Amino acid sequence: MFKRGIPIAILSLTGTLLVAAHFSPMTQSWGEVVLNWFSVVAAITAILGAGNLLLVNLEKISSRRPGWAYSAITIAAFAAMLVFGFLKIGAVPNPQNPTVYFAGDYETRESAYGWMYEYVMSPLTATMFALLAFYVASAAFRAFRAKNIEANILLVTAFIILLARTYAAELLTGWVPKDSAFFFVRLDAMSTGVIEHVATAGMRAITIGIALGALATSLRFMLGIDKSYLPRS
Amino acid sequence: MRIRQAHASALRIASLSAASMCAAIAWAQDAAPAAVDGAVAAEAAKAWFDTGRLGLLLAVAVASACIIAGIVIARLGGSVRIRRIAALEAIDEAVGRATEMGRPVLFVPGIQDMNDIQTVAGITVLGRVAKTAAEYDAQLEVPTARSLVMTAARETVQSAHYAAGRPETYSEGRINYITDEQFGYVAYLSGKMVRDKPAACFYMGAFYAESLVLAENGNAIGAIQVAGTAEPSQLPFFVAACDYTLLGEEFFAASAYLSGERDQLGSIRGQDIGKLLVAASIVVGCAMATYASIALAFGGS
Amino acid sequence: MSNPTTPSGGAKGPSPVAMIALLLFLLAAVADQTLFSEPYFARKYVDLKSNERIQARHTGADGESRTAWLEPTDQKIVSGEWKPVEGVDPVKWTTRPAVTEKEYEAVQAELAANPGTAPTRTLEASPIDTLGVWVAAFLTLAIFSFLWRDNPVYKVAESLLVGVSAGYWMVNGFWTALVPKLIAPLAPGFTQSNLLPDLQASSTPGLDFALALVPLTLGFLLLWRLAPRGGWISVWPLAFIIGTTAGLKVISSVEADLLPQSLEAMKPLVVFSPQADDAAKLGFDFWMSLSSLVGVVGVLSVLVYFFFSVEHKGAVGKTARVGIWFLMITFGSAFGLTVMGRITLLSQRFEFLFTDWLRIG
Amino acid sequence: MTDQTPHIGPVRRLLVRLGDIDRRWIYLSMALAVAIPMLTGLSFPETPGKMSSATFDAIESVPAGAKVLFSFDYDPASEGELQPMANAFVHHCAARGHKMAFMALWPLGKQMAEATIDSILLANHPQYRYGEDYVQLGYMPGFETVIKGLTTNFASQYPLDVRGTPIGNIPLMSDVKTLQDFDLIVTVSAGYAGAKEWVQYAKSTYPDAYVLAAGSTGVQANQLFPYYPTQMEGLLAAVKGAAEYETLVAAAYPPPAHPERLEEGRRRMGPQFVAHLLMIGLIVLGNASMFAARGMKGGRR
Repeated sequence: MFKRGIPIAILSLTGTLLVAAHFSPMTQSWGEVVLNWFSVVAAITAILGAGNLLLVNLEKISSRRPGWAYSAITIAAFAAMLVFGFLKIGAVPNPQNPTVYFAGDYETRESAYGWMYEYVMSPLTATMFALLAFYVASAAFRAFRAKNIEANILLVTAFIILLARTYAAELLTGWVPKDSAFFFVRLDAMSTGVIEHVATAGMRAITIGIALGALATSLRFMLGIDKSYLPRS
Repeated sequence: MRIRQAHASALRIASLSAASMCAAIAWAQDAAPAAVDGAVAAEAAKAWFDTGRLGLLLAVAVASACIIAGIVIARLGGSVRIRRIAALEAIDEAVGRATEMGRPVLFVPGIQDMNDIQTVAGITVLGRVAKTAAEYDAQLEVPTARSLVMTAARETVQSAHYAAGRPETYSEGRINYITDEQFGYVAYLSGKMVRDKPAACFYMGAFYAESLVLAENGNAIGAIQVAGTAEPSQLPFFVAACDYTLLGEEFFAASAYLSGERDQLGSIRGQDIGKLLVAASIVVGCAMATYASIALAFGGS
Repeated sequence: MSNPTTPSGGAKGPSPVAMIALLLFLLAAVADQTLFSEPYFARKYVDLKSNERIQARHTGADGESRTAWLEPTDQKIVSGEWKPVEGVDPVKWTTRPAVTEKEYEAVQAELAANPGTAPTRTLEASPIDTLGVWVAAFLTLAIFSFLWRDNPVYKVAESLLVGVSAGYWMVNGFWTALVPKLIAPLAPGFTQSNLLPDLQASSTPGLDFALALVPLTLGFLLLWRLAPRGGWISVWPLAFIIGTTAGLKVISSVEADLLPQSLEAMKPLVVFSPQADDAAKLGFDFWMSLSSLVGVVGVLSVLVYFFFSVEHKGAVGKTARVGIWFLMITFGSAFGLTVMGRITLLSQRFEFLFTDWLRIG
Repeated sequence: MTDQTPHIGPVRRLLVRLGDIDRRWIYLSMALAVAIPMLTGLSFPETPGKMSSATFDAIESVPAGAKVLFSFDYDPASEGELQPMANAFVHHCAARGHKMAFMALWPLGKQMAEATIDSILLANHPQYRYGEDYVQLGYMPGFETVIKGLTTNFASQYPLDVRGTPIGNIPLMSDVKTLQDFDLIVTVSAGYAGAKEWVQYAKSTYPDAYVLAAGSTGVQANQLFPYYPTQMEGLLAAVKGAAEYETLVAAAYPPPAHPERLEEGRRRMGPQFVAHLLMIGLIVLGNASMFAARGMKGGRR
């Protein structure tokens, strides 16, 4: 009952309330309250995550498992961010209330937290993301093979888009007049045509399918049919 | 016989709902401008029902009715046969191969929280992967980007171990939260893949840019890769770089398919009824629009 | 030891060589800043801006007195409408927005041209920001080194990123959600005097308090997961989260995707549009008609591909095949567009290395 | 085995061997393809396309001095593509005298907004006053629930601005009760939550209340095309869209200071050109190598 009954009840009740809140102005404010709760619970999940992160890494350090020194770096970085952020070290005072220390803005570039963000976190995430340019190149070489008709279609489309989205389009087909009967030979016209008419049709059908899939999944949860998230009774 | 009956009733429901869908669409178009009108909205603030949204309510009701009809038909004993989904059949093969090679299995449930339906579907697929892994005694690792997903994954994997009759092999420590930050998580995963060399990698959930980082690293270490996502922008990369991919809606269907429960399989049928209905209304809509276009061109001149 | 079946390469802890290299690198950065007069590499400049606030009081016509912190040059103080409060010290602080090297040189040149005049802006090289650029450059290269192969420098960057980002999200969630939405209704007085001085008193403090207990309880149940026993209770908040999502999704999937996308797919298959030479005349528009036809065929065939209760055989199979072709075109175009984005990301990182760090761009 | 290999020409042999090339050579070629044009300053003129012009017109369509809500739904990882768009959007709106509120659905979006305010808004339009002409609301966790909340009660999601002032006390925001009090919404978006959610939860519910313009990464653009132009009046796709829009904005409203900050998008098109050619070359080479090797295998069998 506590393990399965109550969670299903909570789920169905919250879901139904939010559906009702969309149609009935009377219950609209209840919906707002639920959404507020949601953001609080979502913020508390960060504490759970941090707790688990600490447990795992401290265990690694204390048992001197291989690579424990890296765990120490993780913990030190984590602790530094918490100290900088919670204590608002170096934060600029709030202009309207300069005497209330914790009213200051901790994220400006004057604060320690802001420095960590600007020079540690931001370059690391952006570079991690930039690795994709390399992976995209190796995938192009390795995976995009014209094995069958389907793969050929994909490749030709990709070629058109790749060429049309740079100055190459102008160089290759720029000489075809825009208002001639053969305007569709122009790469930019082809690319727009493919994107706006063909790819959009495919995307539209995918979107409709996904909408139905999402609706069905939501209903399965609200009706208590899908219980995969629940523990064993 | 029974199957044919179910089909007939499904068709009846479909045609009935097609009619109401058309009505709903007409309503939605008529009613929408009224809802925006400031005065009307303010007046409606205390009402128990926002009449401006009646059309939407109807549409939601019809769409939900399709799904529920599918479930009801399944309960009444209608067929719940589903077409072959190759990527699903690959799960057992991939886990089996990892066991043979004595290497771990990696399951990545995407980078979104439990508030994304895809993550939820991914966790359902995890249930099946975990059960197979427990049966084969393969080592399954699930690093997550959200602590709630970790919570859900632990429950699911533990249940799977019970279901496989191997509760003693369940270890919570293999399912861990890493960080919420997308690329922090990816940096960790890339490193982990290169170091641990999992033989099978599953990517099931909401994926964004990391799809290709994972798929390329997985390929470099020679893992069997099975992916599933409803994020259309990432599908081309998974399709190209992984061995099997659940495309969009297939992914949602997969979670129901794997459960093997009649109710859930029925809901997939319900989705099909919904699609039939949508297709029917598109055909009707196109016919009407074409007629209107021709009438305007020839009647007008 | 760990699982013998997973030989993890280089799981020995950071190599001393890498650590020493890192140290030397940072030392070089500081040396560049302090020892060499001519900076060839990164040097960041900031504009020192001083701020001051004094507490002032204003007594209105109704005799009600209000205080506020204002700039000494504020019009309200200059006009005498607001009077500085006696015995309260002014508060001063400095902000340091970044400026480009060009701006710095322009100000220096101006100073050199007019010696003796007081500078309008105080621009100076900032050691802490210069160090920052070096750290950022080092970390950028550390991540790129993964392309060569997994190595201790990458592992350091990876561990750092995991720790910093986990801390970042936690601090962010605390100040943006927990303080205004949980702590404020639970302890309005404390929040008002210490955390959010501008918080307005609620008209229903009792109700707010009671309502805030719900997410607090759910959060507590969630954290129970960290306890050695009874972690299953965390499915209660989990059910709440999934319920919220499911409720929102039921509406949004129909309202935003299903209905409008189906409507958009309904197009006239024969399109007539005004003629170029005579706008009053309607003529058959070949391209528009083709576009509608392609659009409708595409949507319908892909929908058929997604039918699960029918095997892909016969007519259904053929239509599904056409659906796959449409899907492939969609994927091809997605691929092309994505490549574009990925390359931009790389250009941006290179711009940082070349321009901000090496100064060769 | 090698002694059974039929005689093959040197070109074909090379192609076959190319198939097993170390991926690091490919990585290096990509690095050079981006770095060399960047260092040599390769650049091309831009001709604005249909969508970029539509986006420009969408912002022009709102009367001067209107209220604009900017949502910065991206982080530094997507800065390369999106920052040029954000710069051009903010400069365009400021040149039209619009009042701007900045918010973020991504935690790091707040910093991105902060940087844009400093480097574009205040640097080019020093007459903008905080609280009267622009306001920074900061990040709010909750994804689409935030948008949904904004449509019913703005202050329920943003009771305070980043300086801790209740929004009721801010002149710019004092008469904003719901999202519908804004005339234009501009989202610069890298994924979830972002442009798609703004369509789903704001534009679909109140289609006539505001104009919606979005700047999107290339990846996400494919998902957004179906919404343009009915559910989204303006859409910029990838750095190409940014470069085109920049051209339009800079021509209509030349920035008084720092014109180089409105050239970032165009500057990035040079490396783009070379890298795209490299990509095509790689795909062709990869396929050539596959066909060369396939013939050989056939001979062995």
